[in-house]
Amino acid sequence: MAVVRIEIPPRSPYVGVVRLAVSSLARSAGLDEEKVDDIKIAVSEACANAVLNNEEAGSDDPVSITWNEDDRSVRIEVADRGPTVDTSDTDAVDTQGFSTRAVMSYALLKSLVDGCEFEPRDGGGMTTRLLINR
Amino acid sequence: MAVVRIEIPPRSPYVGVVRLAVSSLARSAGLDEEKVDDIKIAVSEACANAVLNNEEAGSDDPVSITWNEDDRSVRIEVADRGPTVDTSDTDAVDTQGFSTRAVMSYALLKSLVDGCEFEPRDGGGMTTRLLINR
Amino acid sequence: MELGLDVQKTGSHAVVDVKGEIDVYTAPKLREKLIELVSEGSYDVVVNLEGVDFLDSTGLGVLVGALKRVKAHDGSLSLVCTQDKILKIFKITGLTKVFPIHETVEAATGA
Amino acid sequence: MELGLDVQKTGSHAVVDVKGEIDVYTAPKLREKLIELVSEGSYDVVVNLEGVDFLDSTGLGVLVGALKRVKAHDGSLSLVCTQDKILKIFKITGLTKVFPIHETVEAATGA
Ligand SMILES: Nc1ncnc2c1ncn2[C@@H]1O[C@H](COP(=O)(O)OP(=O)(O)O)[C@@H](O)[C@H]1O
Ligand SMILES: Nc1ncnc2c1ncn2[C@@H]1O[C@H](COP(=O)(O)OP(=O)(O)O)[C@@H](O)[C@H]1O
Repeated sequence: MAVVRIEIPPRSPYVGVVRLAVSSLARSAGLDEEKVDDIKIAVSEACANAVLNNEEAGSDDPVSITWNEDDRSVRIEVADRGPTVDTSDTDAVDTQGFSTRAVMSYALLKSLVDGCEFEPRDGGGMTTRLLINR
Repeated sequence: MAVVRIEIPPRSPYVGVVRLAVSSLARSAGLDEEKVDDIKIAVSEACANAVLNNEEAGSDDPVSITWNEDDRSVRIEVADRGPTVDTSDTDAVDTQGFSTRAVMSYALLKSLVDGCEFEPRDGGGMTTRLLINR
Repeated sequence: MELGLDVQKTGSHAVVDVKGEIDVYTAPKLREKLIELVSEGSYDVVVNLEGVDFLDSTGLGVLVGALKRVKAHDGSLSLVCTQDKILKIFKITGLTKVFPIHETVEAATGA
Repeated sequence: MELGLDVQKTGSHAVVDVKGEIDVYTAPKLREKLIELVSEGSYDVVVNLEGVDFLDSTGLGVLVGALKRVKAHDGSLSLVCTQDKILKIFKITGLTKVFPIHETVEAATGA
């Protein structure tokens, strides 16, 4: 089972590097272009959430992205050391009735991949787990 | 000082992912296209050497690539857990007088970056250290 | 990663041509540009997404923010987009009901 | 990562058009193709590198290996390359003295 790991500072300029690396891994894994695009967005969402939370909290610990593939699926984990986030409020709207960015992010994650879970980490931070069936 | 780390299986299909990620980091760091190309080759050489040695030895431990940048320079380390390699024989030729791949690799590394060192690692394996001045 | 932002004033509309990837790093640049336009008095804004090859929630957040700003001045924000992979993002998040989405800049400006 | 390998026989020459990146992963595919040509009796080979945007020592090793094979049959291996970044690799490794490097396929085949 092939494992690739990427660690970036929890800052926005590095999310593009992850997106590029992950799309190359997805193409090498033989996924079609639509799935590659879905994965790019899902990973970018998970990284953006981590980066925004870490920037807000002033945390400098790296965000780690782990790519795991086997014959049946690809599993991607995005783990940070920022604050513990309440991910239960998934349809928050602002005073004018628009969805917040966080809610749109959640909608995209849930829709674009076959599985998406959020979990607080031992020692602080969050893990986002993405599952993509082949 | 920004640090990005990438870990890949010591196998050839993953070297392209590293090259892509590193060229994106190099461009984001503001290096010009010629330096970006030089870095792509140097990192590919270091990874190819590591992958070839690890495949030959049947080692499965990951190769880790570390990107470090500051105002004056970029430093890239490629570290593996394969065999310890004798890097002193830098002008080996074959029976017909052609340079071996290893020698050409060494020539490229020495010429394309501002510093290149090979070092055996504690616990086994080699580290290639690349220095690029801005 | 560079985000291309090219503004053209056509009649009463300001048209922003966006080129590149709109993500957590580049979205703030788009936000700044849209805030600048509104503060200059451009309340009818068209954002042309035909040159955009990536868009995520951070970009959507910026577009929703700009919509609120132009609405506060009785203005409008419409989009130009024909790319399936970008339209998909607007569909999933329900924003196809929020933004008028046109196939060409001409259709968006009513020219 | 795909390596494009397109072979055309022109007169006595076999011309291999290579497209993509030649690295530790793709170089074995180029090696196979060149071995196949020689085993089919093509001893005058032209490798067109104009569509190659990356080349490292693994690719050079394959070209040197192919040169040895064609020489064993009194053949020739020449290259087509005008890209500075690729020529640089041949210069650094001293291979500009080993391979005839031409600007066009026509010049390489003597057509
Ligand atoms: N660090 C994280 N790890 C995992 N999931 C997260 C993380 N941060 C946010 N999320 C998820 O993504 C959404 C984004 O939250 P957040 O970044 O706090 O939004 P906002 O832009 O409104 O501040 C949350 O609703 C949650 O679903
Ligand atoms: N794992 C490594 N770490 C650092 N440098 C290496 C490593 N392997 C090889 N090198 C360097 O690159 C060259 C390539 O060696 P090697 O892969 O053994 O060549 P060959 O293709 O002939 O088997 C060596 O001469 C040395 O300079």
